[in-house]
Amino acid sequence: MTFAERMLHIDRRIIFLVIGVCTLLPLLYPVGLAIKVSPEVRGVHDYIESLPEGSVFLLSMDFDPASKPELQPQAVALLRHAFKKNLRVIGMTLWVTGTGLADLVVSQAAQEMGKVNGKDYVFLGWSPGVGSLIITMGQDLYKAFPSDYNNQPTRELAVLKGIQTLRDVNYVVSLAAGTAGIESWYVYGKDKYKFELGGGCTGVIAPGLYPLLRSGQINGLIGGLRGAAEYETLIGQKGRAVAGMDAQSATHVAIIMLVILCNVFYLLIRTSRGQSGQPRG
Amino acid sequence: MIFLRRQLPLLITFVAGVVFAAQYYVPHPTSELMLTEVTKWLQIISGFALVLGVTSLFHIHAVKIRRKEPGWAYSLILYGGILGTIAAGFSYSFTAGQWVNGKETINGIVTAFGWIYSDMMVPLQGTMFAILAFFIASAAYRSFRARSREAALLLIAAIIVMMGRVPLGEMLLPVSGDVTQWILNVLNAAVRRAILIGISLGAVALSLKIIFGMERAYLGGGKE
Amino acid sequence: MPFETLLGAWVATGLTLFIFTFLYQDNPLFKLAEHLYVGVSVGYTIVKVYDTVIVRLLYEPMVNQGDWSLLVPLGIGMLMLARYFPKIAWLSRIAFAFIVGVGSGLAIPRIISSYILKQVEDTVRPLASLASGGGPTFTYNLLDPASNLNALVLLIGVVSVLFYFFFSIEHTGPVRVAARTGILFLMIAFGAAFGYTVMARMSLLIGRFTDLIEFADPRYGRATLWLLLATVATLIASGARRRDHPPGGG
Amino acid sequence: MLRPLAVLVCLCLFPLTAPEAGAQQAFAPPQNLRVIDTPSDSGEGLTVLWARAGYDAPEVRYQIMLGDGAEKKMVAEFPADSHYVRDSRWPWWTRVDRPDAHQFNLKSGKGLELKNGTPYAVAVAVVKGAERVEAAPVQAVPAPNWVNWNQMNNLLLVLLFGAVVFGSIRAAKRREIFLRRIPGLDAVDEAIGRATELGKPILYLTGAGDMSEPSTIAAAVILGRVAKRVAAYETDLLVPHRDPIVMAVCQEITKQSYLEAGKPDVFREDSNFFITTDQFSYTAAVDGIMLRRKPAANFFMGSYFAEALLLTETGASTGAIQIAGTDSDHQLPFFVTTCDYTLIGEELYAASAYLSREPIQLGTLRGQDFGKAFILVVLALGTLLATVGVLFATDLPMIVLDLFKDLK
Repeated sequence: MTFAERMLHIDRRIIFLVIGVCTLLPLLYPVGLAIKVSPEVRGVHDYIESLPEGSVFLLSMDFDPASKPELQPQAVALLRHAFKKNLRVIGMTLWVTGTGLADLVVSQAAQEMGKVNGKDYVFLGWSPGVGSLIITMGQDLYKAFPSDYNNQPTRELAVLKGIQTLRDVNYVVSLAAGTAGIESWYVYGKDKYKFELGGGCTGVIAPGLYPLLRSGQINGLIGGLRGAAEYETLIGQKGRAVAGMDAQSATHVAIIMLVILCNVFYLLIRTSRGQSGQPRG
Repeated sequence: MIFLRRQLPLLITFVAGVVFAAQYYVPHPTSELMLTEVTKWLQIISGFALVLGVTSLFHIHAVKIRRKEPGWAYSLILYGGILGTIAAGFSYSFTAGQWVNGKETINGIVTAFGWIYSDMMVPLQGTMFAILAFFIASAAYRSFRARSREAALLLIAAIIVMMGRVPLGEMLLPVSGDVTQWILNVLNAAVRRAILIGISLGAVALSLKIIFGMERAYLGGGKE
Repeated sequence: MPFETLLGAWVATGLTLFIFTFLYQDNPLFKLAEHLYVGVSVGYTIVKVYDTVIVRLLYEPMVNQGDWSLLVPLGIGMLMLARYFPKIAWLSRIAFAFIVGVGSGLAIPRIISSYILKQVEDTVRPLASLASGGGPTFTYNLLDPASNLNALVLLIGVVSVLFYFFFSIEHTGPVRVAARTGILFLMIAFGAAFGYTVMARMSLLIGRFTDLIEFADPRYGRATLWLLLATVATLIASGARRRDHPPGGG
Repeated sequence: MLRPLAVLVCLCLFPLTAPEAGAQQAFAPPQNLRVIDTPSDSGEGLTVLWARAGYDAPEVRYQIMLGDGAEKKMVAEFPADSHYVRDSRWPWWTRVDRPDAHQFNLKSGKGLELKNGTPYAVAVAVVKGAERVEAAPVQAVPAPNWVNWNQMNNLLLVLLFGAVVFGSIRAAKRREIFLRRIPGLDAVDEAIGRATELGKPILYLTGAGDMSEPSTIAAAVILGRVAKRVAAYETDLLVPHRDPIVMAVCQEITKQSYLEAGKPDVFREDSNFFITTDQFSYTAAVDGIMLRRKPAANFFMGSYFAEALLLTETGASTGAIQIAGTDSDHQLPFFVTTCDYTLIGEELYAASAYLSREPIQLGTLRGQDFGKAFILVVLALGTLLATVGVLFATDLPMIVLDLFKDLK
């Protein structure tokens, strides 16, 4: 076995170690590289910025703990922005296992900004059905959620005054970790009930949402931790996402190095085989 | 009996499918009211379906424990996890002074159920997926080779996007940010759009076949 | 610091480390954490479904508002459970027939509208635009997604990828060229997705490491460090046992 | 039905870029004010129409006044060069006025309330600086409608596509229909051949889905083909499962394949086996199998989630030939990079239809091909027409383009 071959078949646990170190070091010793804001993220930010005080903003946190590191910073940044603009905030989730997380995010952000539950914001919790849930909300919000997460009858909440269906909501943002999320909100919601829709999502599903972004079906897209970091930069409150970007930089560059190394070794093997007349692998 | 077992479900599917497809084109309040009512029902029924999904898990692990198959102790842990969580979900919170009833927090006080959620479920699920970070790196190192023109293209696109998405990459190669934007907005969007159109045609064809009784796999099992 | 917070930190750290041991090899600690994870998430779902569906959507509206029409979905839901009784298992088909029927019906026009018409509408763009002076012109700014050049590239991409997924004609001649172009587009999109996903997965790792770093603090009794030692010790011990008694199978 | 036709005729007969509506710059109230119940809606909406005027400019503003008998209040105000019929996103077949007239829709919601069956008086005023003139109010009654004519193109497409799919299925039942060769299937044979040479087993996974998912069905069909080859070569086959029902089905299929290959004696009941339903224990177990038994070929067919990379990366590390086929597009990049051959998306269904020769599958595939061909033609023709529209500054191409717009 040549050197290149041995390097290509190196124990993967060594690579695991490299990645572990590249993540850990920047977290312990942050650098703080500047972050450029993309038009996709600006789309969501500017729309919230343009909403007059008292407008209704619905944040659907459609993710579970597996995507917490990516989507929680987005949720926190969006809520801070919405609360600062004095919008009426409705929180909810389409993912049952995300309920606890969503509750925590909303109540913490509200506490931080001095907002009152039931008056400035409400957390509706989870309800089953995805598509049928969104349609029911579009027809009659109070049928879909007779009571909120804290068992308060929704009809009596001050924050929901004058809101009957999704048609009365000014802006919906879905933070999605999968198909029950932005797509569902568009197909079963915006398509018919005509609220403006924005999205935030994990890096895994972000590329798949660009057709919807281009056609204006969503007016902005916050993609992954980078998107969250951009949003934090836009509202001038740096948080977990910005802090994580240094580690992202390090691991990304490490992976790029690995890819290049892999190809160098691969080419070495190919050329040496080509010379010795062996069949190509 | 044969009618009840075989034709009736097909008839129900047909009627429900046609009525709710047609509903889309009928804006009258009567039709909207029907939609509200039935989607609300569907919401409740999908709750039952969720329970149905987890029960097979109960069954499989019960068998494992009964037969003392290898690793049955793990099945016991699984059962412990289920029952413990349910018990916590319906326990009484003395600090909050009321029943928990599936609430993670009551007036800001974390319940036992909330504790299980944030200190067990969140780290467990989060770490499960975090493992993938290591594997993606190892896959990049060991499989990401420019074996052909196609593979080389994939590789270059991946590297550019990786550069363009992180501040350090943009610093090292300033053009990568703009190129990434272009790849995502134009090339990627084109492909995703074509795939979306293809998948949607497939989904519509499947739905039509279901409504007209040509596709019956959803009725479960081939045995009549 | 309250006792439950401290305990929570230790439990969370321990479970995180147990899962990470999978990177070394499959082992009992990983299996334990893994099964606990499945158990807890199933338990959680059951509690939430009960609280939301049975209590909030069914019981309360029926009893408090007298909405007895909800007996219908309750009945259909019960039919689903008939699956467990072989004699009447066929009843569950009625429930499935209803759900699948309504679901398919709802989906058809909405898919056509959002994923076909809307996508076609946005792809069909003029390959010329009006200049500020009034005459037609061709804009070729690559950075503007709405420029004519990008509209053309997008059109070529959509068309060629659609060609690749044609199955009833042989890929020869011009079709072959189109399909080959399609595969090049596909590869670029996959590469972009791979690159983007790296960020997603790394974020998860960063999230877990942030917690581990926090719990390594003396306030939490340095949970991370102690548990890390304990985990490594267990791994070594179980590794030694495995060498003595190689596992039979499974 | 006659109205759309009439509109079409009008569109063709009259030039679309209308003459300047009177060259007079005099400040007259809006002309030809009409107020009608908004067609094709669920009620609670009125549509206000009035002629375009010579003074339409950004600095001039229109005001919509709404009164329900007692008082009259302003409900909307906008620049005079906006809200034309052509901006309304109504297709030509439901337009109620010429494209250059003004149109404004009043709809209940967001602070405005209109009741069905109640007459309302609507007036339009025009404001320029300190000047303000108002047209005489017109009465109308909002009412709900039974059909949304705007969406008839959607319905038409559903019917058309349905007819094509069912037609193709019927055709497939009567005669053989052509399907191109799927290159991935040759790779399957090659991989099996290599496993036989090496005397190592073959690992086949059917994915995470249950039997109701098309990808799982396709995976089961392809398993039949693989099993047949494997039986002929008498190679070991390992099929670990995540769903008990899928396992039962696959067991039957495997048995049948061995029979067809004339080797029922070498069929082993336990080549299909169940591991567990949950994602990561299953993955850990399969990874274990790969590391211990070192299969020569790994097949990943069906739908996959995050576990895909854990499986294929481990498989690649053992040096196995890997062939994947999935419609889970979010996992495709990982399959493509770590596997030797990947059936992408619909190719998986096509491969299964190609192998099974079942008329319903073949017909559906053919029907979808027709659908794609139709969309290709629309894309090409549409782009051409849209470009012509810009080059010659005409609205005429809209007659075709409107048919392929998503309108409400």
